[in-house]
Amino acid sequence: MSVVALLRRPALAGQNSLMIGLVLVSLLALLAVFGQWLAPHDPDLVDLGQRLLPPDSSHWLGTDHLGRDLLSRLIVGTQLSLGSVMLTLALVLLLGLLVGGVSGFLGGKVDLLLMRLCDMFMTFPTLVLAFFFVTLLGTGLSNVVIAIALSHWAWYARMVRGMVIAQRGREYVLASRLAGASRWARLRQHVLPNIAGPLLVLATMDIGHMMLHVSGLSFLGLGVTPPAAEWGVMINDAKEFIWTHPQLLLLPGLMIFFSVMAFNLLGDALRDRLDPTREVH
Amino acid sequence: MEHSTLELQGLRIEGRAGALVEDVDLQLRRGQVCALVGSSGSGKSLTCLGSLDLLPAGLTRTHGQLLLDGQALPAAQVRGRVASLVLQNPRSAFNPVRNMASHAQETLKLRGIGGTAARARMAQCLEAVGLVDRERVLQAFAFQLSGGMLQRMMIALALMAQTPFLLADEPTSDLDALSQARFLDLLMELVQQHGLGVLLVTHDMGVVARCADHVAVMDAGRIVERQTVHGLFERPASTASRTLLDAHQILAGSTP
Amino acid sequence: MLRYILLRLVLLVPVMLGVSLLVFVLLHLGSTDPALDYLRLSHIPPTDAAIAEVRHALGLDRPLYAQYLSWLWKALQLDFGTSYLTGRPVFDDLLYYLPATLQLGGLALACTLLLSIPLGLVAARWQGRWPDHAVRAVTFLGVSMPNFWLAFLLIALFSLWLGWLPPLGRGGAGHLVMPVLAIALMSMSINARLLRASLLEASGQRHVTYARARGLPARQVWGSHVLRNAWLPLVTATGMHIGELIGGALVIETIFAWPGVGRFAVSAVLNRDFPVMQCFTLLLTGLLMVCNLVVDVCYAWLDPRSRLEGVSA
Amino acid sequence: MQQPGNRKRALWGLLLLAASTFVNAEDATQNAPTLVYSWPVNAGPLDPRGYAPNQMYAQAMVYEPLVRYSASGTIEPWLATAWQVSDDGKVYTFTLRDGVRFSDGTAFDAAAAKANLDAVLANSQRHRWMELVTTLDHVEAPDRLTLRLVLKHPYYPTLMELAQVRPLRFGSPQAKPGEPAGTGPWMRVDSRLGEYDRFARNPLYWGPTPAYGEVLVKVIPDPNSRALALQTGELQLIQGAAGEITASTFVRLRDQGFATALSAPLATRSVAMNTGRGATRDLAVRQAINQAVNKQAIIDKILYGLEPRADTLFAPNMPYADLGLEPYAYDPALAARQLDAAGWRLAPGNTVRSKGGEPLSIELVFLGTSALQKSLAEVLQGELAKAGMHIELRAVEEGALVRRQRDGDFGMIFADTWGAPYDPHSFVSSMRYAGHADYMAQRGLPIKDQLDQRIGQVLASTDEQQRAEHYRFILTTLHQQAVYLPISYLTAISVRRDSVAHVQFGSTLFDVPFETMTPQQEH
Repeated sequence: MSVVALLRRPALAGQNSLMIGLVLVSLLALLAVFGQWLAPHDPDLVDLGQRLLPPDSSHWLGTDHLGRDLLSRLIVGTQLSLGSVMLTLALVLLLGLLVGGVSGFLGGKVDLLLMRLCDMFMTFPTLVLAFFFVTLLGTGLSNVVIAIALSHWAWYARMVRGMVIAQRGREYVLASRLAGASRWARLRQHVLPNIAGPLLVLATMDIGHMMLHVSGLSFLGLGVTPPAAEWGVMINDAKEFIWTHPQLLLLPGLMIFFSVMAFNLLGDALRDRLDPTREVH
Repeated sequence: MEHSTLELQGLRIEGRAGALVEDVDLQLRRGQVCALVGSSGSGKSLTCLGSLDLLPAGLTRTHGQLLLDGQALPAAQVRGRVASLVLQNPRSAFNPVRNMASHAQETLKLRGIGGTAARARMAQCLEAVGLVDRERVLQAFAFQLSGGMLQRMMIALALMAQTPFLLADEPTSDLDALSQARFLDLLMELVQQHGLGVLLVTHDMGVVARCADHVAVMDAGRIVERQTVHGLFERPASTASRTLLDAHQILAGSTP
Repeated sequence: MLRYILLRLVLLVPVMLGVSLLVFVLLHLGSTDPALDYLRLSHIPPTDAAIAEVRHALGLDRPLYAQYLSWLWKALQLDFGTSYLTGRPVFDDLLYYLPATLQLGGLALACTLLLSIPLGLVAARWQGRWPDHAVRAVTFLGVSMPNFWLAFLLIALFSLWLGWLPPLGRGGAGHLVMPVLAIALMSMSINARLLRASLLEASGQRHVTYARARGLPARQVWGSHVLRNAWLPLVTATGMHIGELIGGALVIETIFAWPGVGRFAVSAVLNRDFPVMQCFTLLLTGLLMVCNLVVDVCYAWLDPRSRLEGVSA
Repeated sequence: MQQPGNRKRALWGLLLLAASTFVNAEDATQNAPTLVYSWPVNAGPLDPRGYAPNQMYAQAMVYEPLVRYSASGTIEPWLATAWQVSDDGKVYTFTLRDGVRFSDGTAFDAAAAKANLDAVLANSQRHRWMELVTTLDHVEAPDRLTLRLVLKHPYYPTLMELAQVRPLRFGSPQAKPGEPAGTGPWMRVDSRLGEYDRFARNPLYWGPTPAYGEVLVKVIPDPNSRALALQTGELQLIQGAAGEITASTFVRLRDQGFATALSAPLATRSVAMNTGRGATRDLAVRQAINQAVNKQAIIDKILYGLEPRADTLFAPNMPYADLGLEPYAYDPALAARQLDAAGWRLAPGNTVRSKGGEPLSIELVFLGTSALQKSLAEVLQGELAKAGMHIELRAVEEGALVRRQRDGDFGMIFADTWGAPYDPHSFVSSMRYAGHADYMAQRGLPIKDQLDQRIGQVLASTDEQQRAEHYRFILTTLHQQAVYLPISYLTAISVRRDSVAHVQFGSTLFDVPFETMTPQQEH
């Protein structure tokens, strides 16, 4: 399939969703990297006099239950929230692809054992796993990342395995086997691009899912060590003010919403660019 | 031999980056093989699929008309009733989760044939294309049959549909030499005995030399030359045909 | 196929054994001592003497391997010991609480599928147009909204403001609506997106083009060719959602005062009730492995390749 | 058997049953109405001497003490109508109330009382945390209504410890297992694990008959849900000091017009500082901390003014605690001067003071699962940062908090006092033993041994005046050494619908006097 056809081929998700996705992701990346300097106030400055203020001239989004500027905490929070989720996603995708790929591709005994390993990890609810880690290593975001990753990678492994089996029947894989390509090369060249689609969707949707896990675990006090700002912890702290000051919970929730949207739009557009099965002979 | 000609007039296919195929006319006659040749990317496959309006999302057929003996027909009525299709890599053309029998029943049901008549028809068609081990093939799934057998299964489906015309999109490029030869013998036999009108899309001039009656050469979305097969091999007019023939001479050197 | 199922069921035992050992080690490696939690809940000051007495009463002063072996020996006879906190037999309490969670989890799974499949279909069918964007917005909202927030919104709307539904507790059908919705939203959103992606991928396959080439009507092409292939990733995803729904139940049961095993496990985790945690993770492992087996069997039944190619999943 | 006609109906019934499992019908046909209250967990087996999982509020409803601890802090007669203490303070003789019976009909007399106390002595390993159990030598029942307690040595808090919810209360010796019977106004009639406990009036109760026929205690773990349940009428009363609802929710309900009440101070919310480790070894640092924190801002903003500011370890209304100690006023400038004087200089350019290379950095340990402690910790960090002190926050869950309190693994740690009726005597007595935050916090004090000795003397002193003198020395020393940063005095909160009247607070943190409450029309 000539390169020309690849480029000219229509972006099924539409050109603009790729643009929006790219713009949002780069905005988030900007916030993550330059957060400290962009924040109008010191995110950790406690000032009980300024507690729970509605948005006004100096605090554009108002202040939280300890008088800290919400806008600054959201901006600085990007680094920890997105950073931890990206780390978790990377860990999860790596493990998932590795175990799922090998298990789906080799089949037989290896597949059986690896899948049982998956079952073991899938059964541990994130909460229980996180609690074990905390008692072993203490609190802090790194342990939460490990805990979430350990209980999520099994998802990806099973997904990848299912798709690898589905792809294995595809003719070009067999054709390349005839051509003597090593198994690993075959796995990398032919099978992986084709499972990019659903995997990208799962990964981008999981961004919101995992961030909320951080929030869920912070009610155990496991999240980031205070007073650092992180969206999940902010949501958990705002739990108490749901009725009186809903914006404390709404704003971090919106940030997660935009992150999921950004990466999902990007994921969709990438999938359509990458997806060879839609090529025209 | 009620229907004799299937014409395609003024086919034009546009993608987001402009026209990919422009005002292509083709004429198929029963009992004859018309070859459509060109380098890869010249739009020959697009023309084949576009004529039956089977383009993937994002590509649109802006112009183009199908005429059966001069009478205009919408593509939807041509598909499966007037013309059948044979695709390049047969394995991915069959639904991986349904066996051959279900594909056949589907096609026959469209023609209103069911029950024992359908089974008899299936047996007859599979015999015709040389798939002797009938029961095994019908129960088998795509990943359990070889490329050659699947290709012939496609022909069998075309026979079951009793379509007078057949569009073959590079049917032999993925087959080994032996199954390629056997496939072309079968094709020629159907053309001579059943008067099948075939459009054969290929870049292999050897296949053209062996089967085609007349040839249309495409380059960059346009038909640049129309000749009988002998005319083309002796006096190639356009540069595209000359390059195709030179490449062929080096490889095989066969002439019609 | 039967041989394969039996093999999987036999494999259940070593995995559960592995899990029980892993949990035991992780629990006892942990820095704090269940005796402390017992004393805390009993409002007794944790003096050395008091701790020693409680550790002896709970059998924690025996060497680790002895504790594990005695637990294992009794576990084989379905006697999972008594809870450190309540002194009640662990297995009976877990079985008492389990139906409430299974009811919640089961309905949440049904709700997830019932909502996500139509949404996924609509999004794929009118891809790029407004229904697709609407579904996409709903699913993004679903993924970025914490379940406890959704729970409180639902309570505020349906019981506080409208008064239609009871705010908490277990009872009639009215008690089920809000908790099930609160648990199912996250999984439903992910499932809808997954279905849309696999539908789009399936509809782009070459065999769909060939089916249309054979003149099959659009409804039949969509039904027997596109959908049949799109189900596969969904079946795998359902297996995953089961684990996730039970996780979601942990939080929702606390909010809706639902007497389920989730809440029981959370309090056990917080108060280091080792026997309950040990038995709960074992029970959960068994439950999820059986679910995964059912999912794999469905997968093999739906996809002949994994069945016939001798690929024992 | 089944007529064909209604087989379909039976099937339909089954379907409905399957869909809604079972409906726990609320049997409100009782003539006297039911009071609906809530508690995070079930009441437990209600063993008179049992600890976890027995819940104290339930034990206080069913079992009664010899003498009761009144709200004003005095001891009033209850199951014992009168008592005499021997001159040497070692023999307590009680005259028991006549005609009292357990709810299972057996009479309450000296023999039954002796059986209960002997059971406590028999299991003294578990009950020895209560000082009286280790000092009680034996119990005599000379006649039907006379009970004599003989101690090994004088122990002045004997009556207060007899008043506590457990273990020194009385259950029927003939009670069948699983059917607890006490002399109290209530008895438990029904319980569903994880859902509710139902208490009905004890028909044989010797005292005034409660106005309510039943008390239904629903199991509701989440504070937010509990508030919602009150708003929607699923509950009629929220009362207690165990964080039933958050301070902000209490204020919101009060503003919405619900009848609310705050109790007198019951315990002290405080932070213990480790005098044996890190920068808090230095008295100047501890005093500076007491002066650098704006407690009033915390009270007004975080605690919504529900808990009065605490300047001393025990609230003045606690026995022997009204000493007029001079509080550490909020004066950050003074704190800064004191730190400079003590050598904790703030080098130009950086924000944390240091002395001889050691930065003024203290680890504050708090309970991660408590939103209130998290807020308090973050405020303390902010306030002390202004005074040049770096506070490292460490969130832990409950088990780890207790372990760190035991091991002294903290710079500063949240450690509330135990509250009435344990304060001050049981709390002060526990300061002598390893295994408490207080022992660990005070360990670094040069006069710690002298303190422990004085605590021993105060418990053994029989003379009121001498006892007051010992307490004055102990509390004044702890105050001057600034071992604690007291923040506020814990109070119990009460929020009720209009359908409940005459709501009073219990005399301890743990009991709720349902028997004094009366139903009224909800207008």
